[in-house]
Amino acid sequence: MKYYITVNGKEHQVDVVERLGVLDVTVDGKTLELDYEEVDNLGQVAVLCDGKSYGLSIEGDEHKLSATIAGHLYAVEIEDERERAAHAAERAQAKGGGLVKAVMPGIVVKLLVKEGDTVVKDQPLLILEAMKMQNEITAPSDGVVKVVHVREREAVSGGAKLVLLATAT
Amino acid sequence: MKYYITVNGKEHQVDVVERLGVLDVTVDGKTLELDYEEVDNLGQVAVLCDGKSYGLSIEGDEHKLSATIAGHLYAVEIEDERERAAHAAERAQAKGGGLVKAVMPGIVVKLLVKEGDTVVKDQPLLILEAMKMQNEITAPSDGVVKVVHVREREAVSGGAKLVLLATAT
Amino acid sequence: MFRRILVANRGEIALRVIRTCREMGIEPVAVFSDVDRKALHTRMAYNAVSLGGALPRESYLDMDKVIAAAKSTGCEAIHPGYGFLSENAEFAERVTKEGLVWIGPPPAAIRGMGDKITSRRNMTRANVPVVPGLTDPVADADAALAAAEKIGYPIMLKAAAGGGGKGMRVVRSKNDMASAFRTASGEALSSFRDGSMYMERYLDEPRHIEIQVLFDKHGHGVHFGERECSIQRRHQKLIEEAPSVVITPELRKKMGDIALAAGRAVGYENAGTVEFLYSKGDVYFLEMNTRLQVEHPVTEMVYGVDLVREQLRIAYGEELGYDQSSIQPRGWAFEVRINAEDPFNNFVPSIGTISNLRAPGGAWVRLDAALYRGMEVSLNYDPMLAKLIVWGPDRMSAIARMRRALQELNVGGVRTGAPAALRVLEDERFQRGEFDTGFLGTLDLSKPSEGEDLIVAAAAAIHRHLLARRRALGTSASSRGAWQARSRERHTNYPPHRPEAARAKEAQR
Amino acid sequence: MFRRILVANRGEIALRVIRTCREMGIEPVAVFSDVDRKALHTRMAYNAVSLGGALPRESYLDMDKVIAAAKSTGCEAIHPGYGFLSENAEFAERVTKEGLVWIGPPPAAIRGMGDKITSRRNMTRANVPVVPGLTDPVADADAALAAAEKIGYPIMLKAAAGGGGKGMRVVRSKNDMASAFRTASGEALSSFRDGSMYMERYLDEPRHIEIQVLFDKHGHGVHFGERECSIQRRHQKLIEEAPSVVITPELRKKMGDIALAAGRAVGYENAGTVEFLYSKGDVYFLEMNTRLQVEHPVTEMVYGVDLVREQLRIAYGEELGYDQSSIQPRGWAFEVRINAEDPFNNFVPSIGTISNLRAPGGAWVRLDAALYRGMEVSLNYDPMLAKLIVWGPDRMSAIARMRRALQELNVGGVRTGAPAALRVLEDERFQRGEFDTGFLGTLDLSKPSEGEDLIVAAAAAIHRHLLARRRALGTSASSRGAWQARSRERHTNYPPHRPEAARAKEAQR
Repeated sequence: MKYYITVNGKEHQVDVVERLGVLDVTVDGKTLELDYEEVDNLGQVAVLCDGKSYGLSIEGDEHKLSATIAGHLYAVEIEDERERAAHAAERAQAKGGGLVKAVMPGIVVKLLVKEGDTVVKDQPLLILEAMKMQNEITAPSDGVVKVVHVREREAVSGGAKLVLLATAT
Repeated sequence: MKYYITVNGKEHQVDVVERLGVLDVTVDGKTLELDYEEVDNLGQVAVLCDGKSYGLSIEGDEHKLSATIAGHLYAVEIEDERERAAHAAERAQAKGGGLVKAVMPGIVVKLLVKEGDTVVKDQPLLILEAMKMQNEITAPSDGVVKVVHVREREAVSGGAKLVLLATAT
Repeated sequence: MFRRILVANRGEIALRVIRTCREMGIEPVAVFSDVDRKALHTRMAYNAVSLGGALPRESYLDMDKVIAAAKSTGCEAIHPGYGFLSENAEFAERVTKEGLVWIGPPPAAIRGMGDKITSRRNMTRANVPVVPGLTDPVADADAALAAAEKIGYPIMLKAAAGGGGKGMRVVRSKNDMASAFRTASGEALSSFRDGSMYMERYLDEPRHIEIQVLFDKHGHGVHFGERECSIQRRHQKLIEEAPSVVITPELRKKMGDIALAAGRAVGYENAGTVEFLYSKGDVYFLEMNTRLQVEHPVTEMVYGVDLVREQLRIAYGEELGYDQSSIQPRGWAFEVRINAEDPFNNFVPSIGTISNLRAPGGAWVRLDAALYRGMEVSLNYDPMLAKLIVWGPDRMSAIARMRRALQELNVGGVRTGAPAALRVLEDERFQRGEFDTGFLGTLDLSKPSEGEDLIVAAAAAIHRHLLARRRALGTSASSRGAWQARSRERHTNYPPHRPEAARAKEAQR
Repeated sequence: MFRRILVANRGEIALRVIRTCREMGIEPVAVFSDVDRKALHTRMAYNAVSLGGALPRESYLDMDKVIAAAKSTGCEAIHPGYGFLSENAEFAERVTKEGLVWIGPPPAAIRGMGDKITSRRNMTRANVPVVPGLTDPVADADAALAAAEKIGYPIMLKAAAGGGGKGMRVVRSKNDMASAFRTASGEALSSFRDGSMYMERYLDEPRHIEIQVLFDKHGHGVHFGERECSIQRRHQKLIEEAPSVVITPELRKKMGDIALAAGRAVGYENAGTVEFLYSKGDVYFLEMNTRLQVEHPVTEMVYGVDLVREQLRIAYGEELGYDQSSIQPRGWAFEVRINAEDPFNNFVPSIGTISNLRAPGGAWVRLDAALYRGMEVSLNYDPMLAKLIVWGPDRMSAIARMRRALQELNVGGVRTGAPAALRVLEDERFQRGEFDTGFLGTLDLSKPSEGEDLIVAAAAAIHRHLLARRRALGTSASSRGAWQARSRERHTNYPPHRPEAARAKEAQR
């Protein structure tokens, strides 16, 4: 199986082939000699590779996870070929504008833009309060406000859609 | 449901009745006002009762478990009415003699008795080696060796039958 | 000594107080909101009383409920921890009026230091040096703009009634003032119901240094030297240490004397902390925190003193029983706050269920936490999950120990700021002691770690592969946890540790 | 300093050495048997090398494999921990011959202290006081009976090549000699391949007290005072402390001088421990352990010294750099060994899978362990799972802290001796310091704890009830974890913390 794995923003291609109960693992064309052992069913993994030992903690699901090695955190996204194709199509569609999502759960304290407004990059769109801190959510790029998905005083969950921007024309 | 619960050798009778999602619990005839909350699926339990808080750790199965409160260990055996009747019958059968079981896994280093031998209470029956310590296993009462279940150099698991004694006649 | 006390708090500080109570033979009674029914502080207390509610104002901030809990369980005193009602003079008064002992300073002392403006006035009167700025708060952005011209940029905006980094902003030019005032004042309004802001000059290369003091009820006061808390994100402390590299014995004595004078000026009793801004050799009074600080453990490690024990002794009326000359520091201590937050995404809060825990161990490593597997981390409460504290005979060995301990720690289920702390501790400027309160902002935390990317990529692929495989095969395959990529046995000269027979059997599964 | 070393051990001591290595910037390489592939010491090391096998002799005791592992990974030195090959002079010699550094005493010093008879001869020559008894071992029960008449009962039988309590018996009269000799000699034969027994007088009210020494390669030697290890079951230590209540400063100095003389008599280098029997004010040399002791942490806590760091520095050739006058104790420390054993059933071993773990936390609590959830505790290795260590400013506060820490500890899945340790710490005679090596045997551990029986009975019934209910309803009901017995809301004056709506909904489930 071929996977496209993005680690801290950098993409790697990994092939995993199971043969006689042993896994062949190739990362970016290089075969790794790797001993992968699950310690428990909670994400603790013991890995031996190339003269080093790694105690990994893996948290997440099959698409997105974080791996911690000795306190250092690696953010990982995983796609197989089918998912990669689907995501590429999505990305093409959204090109130029973009959907602004809530990076954390919170309450929309104030909306600073309305539909139809023209905004410039880094312009505040709304204020989101979380953990008693108020955070200005800013425009990722120049554009036009196409949809405002939230209202003032509305509680939103992490990842919720806030504002859809279209490319400025 | 009625349970017979032996805590550190002392038996208590406990009735548990579920009514409208609330449990009525009576111990030895006294109704306890008790808030029982499972913290995880690994045996951590938070109990509030009669003006005190208890952080319990429960390990074991439905018949035999240990409960730890603030470092103190309580050995518990649980029987419902059906099991109690069955066990009573077993105990009646074995009366007077008895089955000597391995209290721990180990290796039988030496047999000191053979079938037909008459033994007195505390007489060594065999030597069991575990964790590199040699332990003399002694007769729980006077009696006659009816069956020797093991051979020298045999590895036995914890709870394995070692010697069956019959009442001396 | 008290026979039974109420601990009017939750989380690690509740457990911290409970632990000292247990060691002193005092029966600690916990309180809990509905969401905290299973929390460790309820399970490790002698008794635990439900306050109902989920939000702080329905539970831990509800004075009536807390006092009722203390009285109904026969408590003699209330320890407030930090946060919640700990600096509430009205609550302290009510506790006393109900015939209970308040384990903290007298209400008048809390008020005297209660908001930054009152304390600034009191301190100016007591000849304690303060940061240049306004004594009176401003209510809107226009007034702020006008005042800023007099004080001079950069300006620090601070909520008049604030604390904990909420309602604070640095304003570097007048163009930023309106936006900064709006968000800071909004935070202050929502957190403290008071949107007025205090303005002062933002000093160059500022370092946050504070002095721990203790006053008994018999007129004795001592200080336990300084803590440095300059490593902050969003004006909240991340790493604290004791002592500080910039504090000489002479300056320590000077700051200690100022701190004791500050406390005496308001009739202080019990434990307190006087915060200073240090800039290029000069120190300025910032505020006094009239409670136990989050970072008190670094002082405990260096001075060998249990500050909660001292609080209880003082509140009970005991004399300190020692003087300043007997208080000597030994070695160096660090604390890292383990918050549920994403250090690679501007420290936004992270929520989830604690799915896995690996506590660091070994010598001179202390974990103050109330974490347990299965715990829900929500937005209801402060995101601080734990404090990791280490001691070492000198600063570099303490840094090395903290790095080792952070590497052992694993809190699965939420993101924590621990990787950011690790980056700080690895930085040579930090190791040399060259940093100020802006240090964390100068680190590029988004820069990926190096070297282990390929291992992570491979492990992630195998992880996904096994998940998919298990799903396909059902639970029967779930016990299969070991996978070996080919040729591993070539690493060593003796036979592979997995015999051929076992390997063949695996292939059949 | 070394760049990379091999840690030729497993369990908590391997992790202990790994931790210090990481703090010193040394790359620690672990070794592991097949059953230890997932052990924490392999995961926290820089590299980990398979030794194959499950039994000690197939893995950690196999000199060829251990040396090959060190050489194949580019290690410069080997730290043996305790047990396994740590006191094997032949191994130490081979390590040196292979061009590696042995982190321990020279082979000649190991041999000079290696068996009790040789060391006794050496010590008698050096005018070190020894316990009355035979210098030569006896081979059978008849010889033992004859010799006992000369020495006088009670007699202590000890394996000539022994250690760790194996092959030891107290014989109180000649009627018991044959049986005691048979089992003790059998143990010795199986453990050390030498069944010969050493006999000495068993002294009255004996206390086990030992002195920690360090010698560098430049002729300097110091001692770090005493540890008392009198709380033992089956001749194995359960609780250790430093300092000891019976040791005066004068006696400490005297014992320290004897210990240093003992070490010098065999040309000692690195860390070692000289064990004494204390009886009514007199002390007698017992043996010297030519390695790090299990209980070394209590010394570390009281003296603020990392003994493993000192071992590495000495082995690398560094000078100690300090002298006896700079070594001063501070406060009191205790260690409790957490063994997988059943204290209520004569401490027989307990095996199982670690299903749950709750590590104690807070100030001055140290856990040296290699435990993890999912770990299999088998009979292959020593039953010691962890060591819990606390420090306090005085003995009573350290006892209180240890009791608190033991109450927090939970090792689910196996039984441990912790409840027995708690009983000891609760005992007033122990608290007064009135105990000897027979103390644990005088406690009736089978006596049930009191007061909480009804709670346990009720909880057990509910536990079983819920298990049965879930089985009947299938997994859909498994998330139901809260049960309330009726009338609980009467406890407090404010509304019940579970609203009626939620309660009604529960009833429908």
